[in-house]
Amino acid sequence: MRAFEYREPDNLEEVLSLLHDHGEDAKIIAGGTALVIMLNQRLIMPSYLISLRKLAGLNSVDSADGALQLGALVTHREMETSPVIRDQIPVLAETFRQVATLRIRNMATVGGTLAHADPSQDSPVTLMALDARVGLSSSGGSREVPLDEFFTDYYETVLQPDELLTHVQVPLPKPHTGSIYLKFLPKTEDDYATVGVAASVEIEPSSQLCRECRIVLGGVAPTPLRVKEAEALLSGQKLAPELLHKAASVVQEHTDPISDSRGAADYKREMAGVCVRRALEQAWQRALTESP
Amino acid sequence: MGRIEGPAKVTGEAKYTADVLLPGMIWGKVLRSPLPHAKIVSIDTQEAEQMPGILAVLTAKDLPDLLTGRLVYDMPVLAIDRVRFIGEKVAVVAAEDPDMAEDALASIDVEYEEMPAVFDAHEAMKSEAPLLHPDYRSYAHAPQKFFSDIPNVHSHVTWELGDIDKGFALAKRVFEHTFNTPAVHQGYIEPHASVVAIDPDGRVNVWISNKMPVRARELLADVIEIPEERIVVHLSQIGADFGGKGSLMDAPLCYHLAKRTGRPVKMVMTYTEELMAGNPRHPTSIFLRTGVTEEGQIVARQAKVVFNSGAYAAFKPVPFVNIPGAKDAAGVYGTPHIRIDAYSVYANCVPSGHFRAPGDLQVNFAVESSMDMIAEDLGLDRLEFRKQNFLKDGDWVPGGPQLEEVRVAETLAAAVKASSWNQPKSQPNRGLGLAVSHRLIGTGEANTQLTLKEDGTIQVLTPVPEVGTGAHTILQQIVAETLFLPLDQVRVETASEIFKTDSGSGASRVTYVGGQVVQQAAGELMKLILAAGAKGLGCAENEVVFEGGRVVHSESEGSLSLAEVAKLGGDGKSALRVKKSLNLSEGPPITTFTAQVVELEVDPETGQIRLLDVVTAHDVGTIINPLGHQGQIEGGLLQGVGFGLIEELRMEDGQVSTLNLGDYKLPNIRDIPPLTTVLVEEELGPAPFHGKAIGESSITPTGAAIANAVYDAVGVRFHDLPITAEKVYWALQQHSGGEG
Amino acid sequence: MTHTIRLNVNGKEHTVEVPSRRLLIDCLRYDLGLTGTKEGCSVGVCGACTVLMDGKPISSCLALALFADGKEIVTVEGLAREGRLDRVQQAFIDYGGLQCGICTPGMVVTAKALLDENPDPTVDEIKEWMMGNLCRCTGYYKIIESIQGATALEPGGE
Amino acid sequence: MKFEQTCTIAAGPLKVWNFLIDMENVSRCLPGVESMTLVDEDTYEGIFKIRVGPIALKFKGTLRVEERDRDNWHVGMRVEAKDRRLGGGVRAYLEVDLVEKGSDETQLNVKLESHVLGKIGEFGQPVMRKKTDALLQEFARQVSQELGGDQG
Repeated sequence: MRAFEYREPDNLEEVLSLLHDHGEDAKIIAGGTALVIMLNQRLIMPSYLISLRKLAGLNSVDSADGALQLGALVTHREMETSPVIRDQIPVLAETFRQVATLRIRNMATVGGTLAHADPSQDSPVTLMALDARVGLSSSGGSREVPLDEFFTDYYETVLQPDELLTHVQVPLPKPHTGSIYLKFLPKTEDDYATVGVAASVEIEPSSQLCRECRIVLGGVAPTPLRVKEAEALLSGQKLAPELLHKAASVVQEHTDPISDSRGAADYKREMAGVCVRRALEQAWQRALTESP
Repeated sequence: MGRIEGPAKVTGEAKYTADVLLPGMIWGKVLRSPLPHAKIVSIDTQEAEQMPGILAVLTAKDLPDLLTGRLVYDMPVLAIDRVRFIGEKVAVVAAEDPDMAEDALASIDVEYEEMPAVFDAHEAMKSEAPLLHPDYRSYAHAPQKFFSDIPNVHSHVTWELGDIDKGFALAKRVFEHTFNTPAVHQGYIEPHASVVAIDPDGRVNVWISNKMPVRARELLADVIEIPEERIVVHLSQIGADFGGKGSLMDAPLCYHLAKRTGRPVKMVMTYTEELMAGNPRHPTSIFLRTGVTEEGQIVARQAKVVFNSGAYAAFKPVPFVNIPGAKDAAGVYGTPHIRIDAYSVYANCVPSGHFRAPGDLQVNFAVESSMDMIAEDLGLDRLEFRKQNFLKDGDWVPGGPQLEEVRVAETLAAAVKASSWNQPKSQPNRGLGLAVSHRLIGTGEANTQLTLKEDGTIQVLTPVPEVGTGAHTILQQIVAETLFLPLDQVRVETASEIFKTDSGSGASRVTYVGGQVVQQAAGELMKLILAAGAKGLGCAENEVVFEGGRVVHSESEGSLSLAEVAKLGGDGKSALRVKKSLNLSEGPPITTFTAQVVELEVDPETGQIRLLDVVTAHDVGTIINPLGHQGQIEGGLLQGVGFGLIEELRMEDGQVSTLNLGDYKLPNIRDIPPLTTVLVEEELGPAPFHGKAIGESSITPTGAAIANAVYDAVGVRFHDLPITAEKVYWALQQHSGGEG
Repeated sequence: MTHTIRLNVNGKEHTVEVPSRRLLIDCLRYDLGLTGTKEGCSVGVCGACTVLMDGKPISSCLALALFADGKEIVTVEGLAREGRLDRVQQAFIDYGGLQCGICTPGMVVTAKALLDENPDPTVDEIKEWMMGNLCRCTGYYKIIESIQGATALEPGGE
Repeated sequence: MKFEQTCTIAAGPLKVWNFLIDMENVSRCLPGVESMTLVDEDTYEGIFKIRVGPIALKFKGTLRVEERDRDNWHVGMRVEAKDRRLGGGVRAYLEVDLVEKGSDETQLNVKLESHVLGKIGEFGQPVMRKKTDALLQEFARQVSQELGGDQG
């Protein structure tokens, strides 16, 4: 890789002022699993690398007023194994457990995955389906952005060059809500998803009608893809095969996949439909069996 | 029983080529062509030469005007005037560390003039196709006997039995099928590495991930113009071969950089370089024409097998510079009239090389798929149709001997018995498929030197490096068994210097040829030991026996330990030593059969295939090392599964798009199918102690067995590998007229 | 642009001067001469470069050497103690869990971490934990047998 | 990689033609073009920037007009550019054809065959393909907008 200046501040202020001073010439590194590859392949050649590894305070999972607050430096493995998460938002632990391999999960961080914005990642899909918000800070101040407004294009987000993603807010699911992340792996178990679907369904227990739902897909568009049109179809409806088929075809219309080693665009589009059907069905079942 | 080098490998002490560290060692990195076919107009290295830590920058003009290759010399060390594939080496840099070398590469300026390129072998054979090697016939070692007038065909080999026209005349039905298989990488985890250090006296020391060090020395001598005696190839562990580690790769460049800089030079390919410019299995198309009688007897088989050689034939080791597996295009079926034509064709892609059972997999996929198709068409049971046509004792196989001890029926029966073949079909979208293959044991030359050491141990010197197959453990076992000694009294060590020529490891050769040579040498060494012992005990040779590791004089009960015998030495106190060479050009009349049954399930909504059960049955002789033997079966099988379902070196206009192991997927521990192995043992193998070969058996029929099982499950027939979920999905869409 | 880092490798303290761009794997192999750790794919997929950082398996090809500053690293060279093989190492030999051996350092290091955390793993637990370690020789069957076999052996080393 | 874009422009072919043979206009309509300077009658030198997330590509190279067939409303230009920092480049041939739909309506057909070389080609071909496609769409959109309003 190309030579660079390495900085390792132990406080947020310093990180932000470094970002402020160097902006485009600087890159943030946390777990490094994605960035080091790009550095090594010389696809990016920053003059400054700002490491968060000595930074305290961004690596805890806290439960407060109806939401989980995830520090940007919490690792995937911690997300997978955290008792709080397993207890309060199991689908989140399930999702992180499916990311890559143990070694990667030991290194990769929550903030890193979101900032990297690779559309075939798993966790951003589930986080978006859970209505997560991200906290961004710069020396100028802080702001919160809903995750479904965060991603803008392949590997691109609303993050400004001087901004740092500090934490993620995930509201606890409402009662009678079932959620699932379905990762379609037609080749090998350690592959990126050909299609990933996170579905979250809240039902009206007495009538068993869908009160509200979220449908988000990975790997089929430049960003994680939330399909509100399909969500709208389901609200107020009862689980039925025709309904799921309808939702699936609406989803397919919204996909815009690329052809790669994980499948040609047209195949991914087809699979998006199948996976959405399966995910919704399983989420719905979970909602029915889920005791508040 | 564990392998001898086990402890070194689990502790990290085992040294592979990339682990060689020498004082003052520097690093080489190459600049590769971004174009599939182009003239090199100019190369500007000035800026690179000025950069910090850069010690040398070389292009073709700095090197002797020579070509190299495993047999035919058709590949330049650095591109001369012209590049023929994306990834061809154009310039090389030596620097204090690899990062500095990389820094310099980007600032080398190469001006190219693009030329028309051809990527598909069949396109390359057309008259209008651009010629990659107009001077092919003038290349050193180009086999005249196999020249062809077809454009870009550098080798055309024909195998014939009987009279093909007569055969088709006898046929009631004639079937034609075409199949295709892609390029696949060997997938060894150790990328190619080379290190060269030149001694003050000019002796050239070479470390190289190459399974044929003696041959490597010979080839290197030619291309760097240094006599063989001045080159020492130091053997290191090899991080797996699977056929792909037989070339010089970057060793000549390391030499030239070492010569230029006066420093030891190391070059290690990145895995991206491996996938872009290694030597993958040949993309192959197989055309079969089969003549069958009314009774379902196969009387004629014509095959046209086209191998895409890529830009150079340099990675093919066999004399006809083609792919041996093509000769199995009649499969395991006694066919009186056969004509097989194999064409190896230049095209502007990564050069292809050998990969475990080269050609066998491709051809077996075609043959065994067609057997099912023909059986169905004739309304015959696919199992019975096979049985009816199986090879029998006394049958000839193309390019092979007249067979003895044919045990194909027993082998298939064993596989079927261990599977759920005869049970009623369990569920929809589930299916069973089977395939059968055979492999003749490889021939070649093997060498060894056995010495009785003063500590009473036997030193076995071999020029064959351990590529992971357990070869050294096998040699140790054979010598110990022959001399009635405990294993720990036999030490296997590697040395290439003392041997002039050797075929090294490959073609399932080691146990057969290598085993025989050490066994014979051990026998002769025993004679010397007894003679020396008798002399020491003051009696005649016929009065001594070898008992409990000692030379014993039967009458006087007087005896000598091996250590004592060693100290006495032979005539003139010379050490007791036997150096032996064995060169087998003719294979034995015994082949080895493999039969596999695959049960799988297809998800009709996604096309995804799940392997439910795999049975692999093997026709084996005496098994010398059960643990190693089973390891060969299991490893080969999973490679076969990869070939059938997953693996493909994807290329677009000659550009490989699967350029790291994140995109070129290898099966992992969660992808393995439930496996049952059946060994059909009989002590009649041609190798020492009636052993047979196993290394290239289990990989071969898997692809066909999977294809046949998919057909059985969902009624769609695949002519191309791999059978990915995507292909199955679309096939099902068409099949069911779209309502998925 | 060099930095001085202090790291503990296999129980031994090291102070190394490294350029900021040095990868941990290169630091271990070339600065410290610990070539037991292998480099395969260089993108964190194959697992040949696996080492333990503070007890957790990581890809040393994806970590800057600077990441190891103040950390405890265990490499394959650190598993055996006083010439006595760790049970995982012994089992890989006894059960044929290795052939060419290039993936073996990463395999045994990863398996060691598994048994440290879960002394009696099921086959599925073994598969999930070991998925990131590729082996092209064995087909993995004997690797699973080796790890199961290891659980029956005395915890070695310590 | 091959790409095709078609759009209809509310202007006669001659007007579109005159617009397109002026590279000033072409470079203005092509997003990412940083500079385009005339070297000789048919050759231009320019700098062209494109971003894929964190990866910024800066191509320096030439555009040569190789076909200018007024009778058949056909222009063909060859682009050769390098990114020396990353080590790689692009080679492309861009063909523009006009089809008269009416006195002031013209169909614009844009064909591109491009090869992404070296480092850049090794990384994410699929994403590059997508980006290039979007680029071409934008080009067609800009052209039709500048010439009498966007008609998609």
